[in-house]
Amino acid sequence: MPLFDGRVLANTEIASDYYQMDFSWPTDVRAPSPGQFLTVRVSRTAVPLLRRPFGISGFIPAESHPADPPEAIASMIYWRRGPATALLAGLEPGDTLGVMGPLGVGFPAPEPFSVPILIAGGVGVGPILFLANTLAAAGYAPLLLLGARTASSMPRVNAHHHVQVRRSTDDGSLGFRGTAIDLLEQTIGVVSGRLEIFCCGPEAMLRAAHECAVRHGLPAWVAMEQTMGCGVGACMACAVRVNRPERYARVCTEGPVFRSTEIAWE
Amino acid sequence: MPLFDGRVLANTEIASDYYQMDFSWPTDVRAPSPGQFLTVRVSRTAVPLLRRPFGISGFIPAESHPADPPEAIASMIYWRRGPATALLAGLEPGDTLGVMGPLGVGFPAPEPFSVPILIAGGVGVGPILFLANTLAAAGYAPLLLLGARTASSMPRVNAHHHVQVRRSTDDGSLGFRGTAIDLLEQTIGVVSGRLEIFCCGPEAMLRAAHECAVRHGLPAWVAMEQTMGCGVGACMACAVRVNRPERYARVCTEGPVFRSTEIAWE
Amino acid sequence: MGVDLSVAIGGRTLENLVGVASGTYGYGSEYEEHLDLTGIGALYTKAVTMHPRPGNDVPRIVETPAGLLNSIGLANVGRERFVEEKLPGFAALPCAVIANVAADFPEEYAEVTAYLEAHDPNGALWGYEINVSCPNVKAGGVALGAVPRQVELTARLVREATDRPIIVKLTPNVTDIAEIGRAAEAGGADAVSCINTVVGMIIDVEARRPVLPAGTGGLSGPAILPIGVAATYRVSRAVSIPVIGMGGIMSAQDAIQYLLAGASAVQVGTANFVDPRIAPGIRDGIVAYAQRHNLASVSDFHSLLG
Amino acid sequence: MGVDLSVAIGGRTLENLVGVASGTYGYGSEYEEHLDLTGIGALYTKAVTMHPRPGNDVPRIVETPAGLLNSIGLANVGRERFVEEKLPGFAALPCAVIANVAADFPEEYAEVTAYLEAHDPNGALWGYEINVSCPNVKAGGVALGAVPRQVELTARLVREATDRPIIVKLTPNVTDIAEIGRAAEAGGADAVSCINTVVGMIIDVEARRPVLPAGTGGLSGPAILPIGVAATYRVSRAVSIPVIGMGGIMSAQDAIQYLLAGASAVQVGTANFVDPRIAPGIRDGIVAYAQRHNLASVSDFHSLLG
Ligand SMILES: Cc1cc2nc3c(=O)[nH]c(=O)nc-3n(C[C@H](O)[C@H](O)[C@H](O)COP(=O)(O)OP(=O)(O)OC[C@H]3O[C@@H](n4cnc5c(N)ncnc54)[C@H](O)[C@@H]3O)c2cc1C
Ligand SMILES: Cc1cc2nc3c(=O)[nH]c(=O)nc-3n(C[C@H](O)[C@H](O)[C@H](O)COP(=O)(O)OP(=O)(O)OC[C@H]3O[C@@H](n4cnc5c(N)ncnc54)[C@H](O)[C@@H]3O)c2cc1C
Ligand SMILES: Cc1cc2nc3c(=O)[nH]c(=O)nc-3n(C[C@H](O)[C@H](O)[C@H](O)COP(=O)(O)O)c2cc1C
Ligand SMILES: Cc1cc2nc3c(=O)[nH]c(=O)nc-3n(C[C@H](O)[C@H](O)[C@H](O)COP(=O)(O)O)c2cc1C
Ligand code: FES
Ligand code: FES
Repeated sequence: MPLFDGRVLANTEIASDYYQMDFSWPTDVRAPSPGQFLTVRVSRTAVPLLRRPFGISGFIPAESHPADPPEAIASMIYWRRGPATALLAGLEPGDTLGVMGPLGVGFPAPEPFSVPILIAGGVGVGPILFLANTLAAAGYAPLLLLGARTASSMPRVNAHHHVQVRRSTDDGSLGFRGTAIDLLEQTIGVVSGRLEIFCCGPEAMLRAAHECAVRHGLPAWVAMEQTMGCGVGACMACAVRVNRPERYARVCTEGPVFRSTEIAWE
Repeated sequence: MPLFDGRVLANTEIASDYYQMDFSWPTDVRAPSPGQFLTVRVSRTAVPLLRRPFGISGFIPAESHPADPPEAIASMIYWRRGPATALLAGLEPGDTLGVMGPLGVGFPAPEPFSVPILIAGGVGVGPILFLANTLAAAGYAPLLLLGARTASSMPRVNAHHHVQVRRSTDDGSLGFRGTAIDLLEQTIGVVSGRLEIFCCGPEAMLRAAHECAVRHGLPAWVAMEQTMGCGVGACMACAVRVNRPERYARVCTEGPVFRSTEIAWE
Repeated sequence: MGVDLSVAIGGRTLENLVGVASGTYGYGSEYEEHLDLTGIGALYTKAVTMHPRPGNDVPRIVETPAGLLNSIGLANVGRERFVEEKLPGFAALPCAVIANVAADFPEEYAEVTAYLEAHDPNGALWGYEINVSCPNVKAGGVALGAVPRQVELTARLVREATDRPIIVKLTPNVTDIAEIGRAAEAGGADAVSCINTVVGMIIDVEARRPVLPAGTGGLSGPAILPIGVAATYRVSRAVSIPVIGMGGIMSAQDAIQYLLAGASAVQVGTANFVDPRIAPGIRDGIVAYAQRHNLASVSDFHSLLG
Repeated sequence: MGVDLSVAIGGRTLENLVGVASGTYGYGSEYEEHLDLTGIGALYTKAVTMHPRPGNDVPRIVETPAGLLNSIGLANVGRERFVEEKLPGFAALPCAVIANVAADFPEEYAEVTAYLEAHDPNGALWGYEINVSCPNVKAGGVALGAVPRQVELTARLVREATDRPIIVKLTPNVTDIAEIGRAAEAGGADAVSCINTVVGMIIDVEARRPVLPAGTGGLSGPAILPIGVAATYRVSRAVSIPVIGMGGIMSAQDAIQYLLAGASAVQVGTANFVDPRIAPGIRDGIVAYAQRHNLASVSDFHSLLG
């Protein structure tokens, strides 16, 4: 039963116009894996009408924290950019969040003994953070590259202590000066081991990550975005061009995570 | 300039599903008179779309209370019945209320030395209360008849000490058992003097008040209601049938208050 | 950068392309009492008809999801009282006034127009908007505005009655609105405006009858924005006279959609009920956008859609 | 009081008049993974076409005020893979499955239908919904569904291909939808459904091009509720076969408006995206209303409009 009412537990601004929302997740709903998403019903009126998709940025199983009755805690990180996310930003602890999820196919596990390099920009930070923390807990030593325009738009995130975080800003006001992809190039140059790339962010970043991976002969996984209607594969709205005879795949069902070489980059 | 942003000062439930909202009223906006109304923009989204009209239930001029900078306080009493009034009920002190008003033609002053009998039912209580308090302050000794279905739906109102309040409930759970019109009939029988009737409430009550007035040869004034578009006479939406060659008058401009004999009761 | 928001129609110029739509701003005087009309480019009056019309039974409007359904029934004082009571006030208004004319058949449109011409020696009226799109008006069962020949004939007859600009207002309740636009152009219209309201119905499920006693009504407001933009786009590609777009405009962004779709001017209707000061703000928003995108005049908006 | 929400169409019966609309519920399996489909009367499948269609460029949908504009482009696997991949799953569904058929010309509709007939020996399909209202499909420049003769011909050819119920789905983008409904009836349709989406366009003012690469799209959702109710009312008065109403249904109240307007069944489309469990709740709401108003079956709803 993937439709449930979550209870907002916290809703905190973690960068300028970026928020993290923590909410309860019933024990009878399957635990999400990194890269999966959920859709949220933001309004009871017809405006905004559609549910909105968000990646999952963290998950604490019921066993890992005290609660009576037991429940898990899920999180998402969202950018306040339009009507739906403005409504989300107005929610307070105790408010109800209509959730459908977990949906879609998440990130695959990296090859054993490989070094996962995770790159996030913009709204991609949530899924990538969840992946980083999950991999760290599983014994990997992921590198997490976070890109932002400027220091104030760099989200404050809680990363597992085995995650090595590096930050880049376009204006150099925090960390590396340049894009996250510049940082990726630099990182690939200095890190040794079998590298595997995982990226979530704006499409231009995904494409650049893909091209970088191809240049270096590395496998890369990208989490795609597309406007969604149903979120479950029924409406064919969330198409993404792929290198297959059918020409399109559905982000909500075949994705959102794809091997970067599967995507027919424009 | 009749368009302004009021500041909500209080928003109190005064009977089951009835609320009184007090809000600031700028000093450069004309003071309202009883029977006039205002329209409120309840939402910034397209749902609900239209402004909603409400009668004014009270007004404290800036001179009569301390405020810095000086401002008046207006009130309205509303029934929480649909989307717009539900949103209003959710407002809190400090929130902004988009107001256009005062609009329309209010109640005329009763003849000197007459005894005004004021009857209100349902959402009519606001304008009638404002009239009662205004008349009392002007030296009249108005009788205020308040009708409700049952005790819990009888709004708690602050009437001037020169207002004589009598209450009726359909089920007799508070005051007189019967409708406000039954109470009116009874009152007309026992009160002496030159009576003048002022009524605001559901259309059936207005018609009954009119008929009662005709039976007793008394003048009566009724405040009509009609779904409104513009509120200022431009759209011709708020028509009410009148005994004139044009057949219709506009509630927002020629009314809302009409002499009861002007109305072409169906 | 200076932005020129003027638009030329039939040899005259509107200095500001943002107008307020017929039926939503009365005759100006209603709002004027409350508000300054400066900043409004043109006031399209409530429809004027041959004879006074009392209008339809009540209620005449009902809210729908993001929309407004109305059946006012062309309530108006008729051409004679229009000339006596309304016309004298127009000269004092700070905006162009365009008379919206409604009638039951082509000749009657021309007759009402001729009457207004004859009684407006000082030119208080900037021009005429010919409302062939009223759903109540039928030509052999089908709305007059849905029959190209009737629309062309109407435009032609009105053209004979006046030299001032004629704008034919199109209904969206047709299979091919572009064809109707072409008919108006062929008849001699100087511009077309679109869209009038979309036929709709809302039923009171407790009373078990339509909310509007007339049964159906005309849908306006944000709900129809995409319908109006599509119609404007289609008509703009079909005619070479200016197109005036409307339907659901609530913001400068909405108005800009119409301009990009090919409109040379816009009208704001239902939004006036929500905020009567909205039209000047929309004009300002269009100017700011034009500056940001380096568009000097309205024709620069049109090159964008190809 | 017992309430009978069944509806008879072409000699068969749907036990529950609330269905889920074509294109919004896939082939059932998508939602089924997540939800119990019990409580849904009929699943109208995504359109099936002669050949697979990849669909249009992205984005394919955009939200509008209280509405959804889509241009999916009939993305589907085509009749052959439909029969191989989708059909086998239908028998396990707890609801009737009605195949929505789309094509480019009348004969092709019949051909797709005949193919499905031939490959469904066990009767997994309850019947067919013939989507003559797809705006992409043209008959000499005008949408096929806008031409009465074409609609009648299509119904007639499909009628020859199957004995199962045929429902012809009407487009609202016409001058006179009642006329199209009569044409479908004349051609042998067992029912008509209305409405398909309304033509609309939304422009990205920053990018200065339509949001949907196809330019226009089809508007659905609450915004079109009054348009759908009006169309249903008109068609119901024009034909004597059952009418299936849809457009913007988000609640039992909305569905009841359609039934009062003359519909014998309803479909829920866009609302499924907002709440995939909504259809059974709507059915329950109709039952509660019928009990409250003493209506024993759907025909009792119809007497109310006169
Ligand atoms: C698989 C997936 C995962 C996502 N994860 C996140 C996340 O973790 N954090 C985050 O902030 N955002 C995420 N997004 C994007 C998020 O859905 C949009 O930011 C949100 O819908 C914006 O809604 P709005 O009303 O605030 O803004 P709007 O002004 O309505 O939209 C702004 C932009 O958001 C996108 N959008 C709008 N509606 C939809 C829709 N129904 N489906 C998809 N995109 C839409 C469009 O690109 C639009 O241009 C994700 C999107 C997808 C598809
Ligand atoms: C002159 C006048 C004075 C009024 N004074 C008061 C008052 O003092 N207190 C009070 O509670 N109510 C008053 N009303 C009624 C008030 O406007 C409605 O209760 C309110 O609009 C309901 O909105 P809603 O969205 O909550 O309910 P909805 O479900 O939208 O509407 C419920 C009913 O309210 C009426 N209504 C809806 N929209 C409008 C509109 N645009 N204009 C007028 N009526 C509408 C209709 O009859 C509708 O059936 C007055 C109405 C008028 C015309
Ligand atoms: C209450 C009301 C009355 C209207 N009266 C007229 C009219 O008399 N003549 C006319 O051509 N259009 C009339 N219209 C249509 C509007 O001018 C406009 O075409 C339509 O409302 C779409 O624009 P909008 O969505 O901005 O309101 C009326 C619209 C409304 C809402
Ligand atoms: C995303 C989407 C896809 C659709 N695909 C089809 C289709 O393939 N065939 C069809 O006949 N109608 C299709 N429709 C139209 C719906 O079946 C329905 O007629 C329309 O959406 C109006 O109903 P609604 O407002 O409840 O959504 C589609 C609608 C949407 C929103
Ligand atoms: S959102 Fe409907 S198929 Fe993906
Ligand atoms: S509400 Fe527009 S004329 Fe009264």
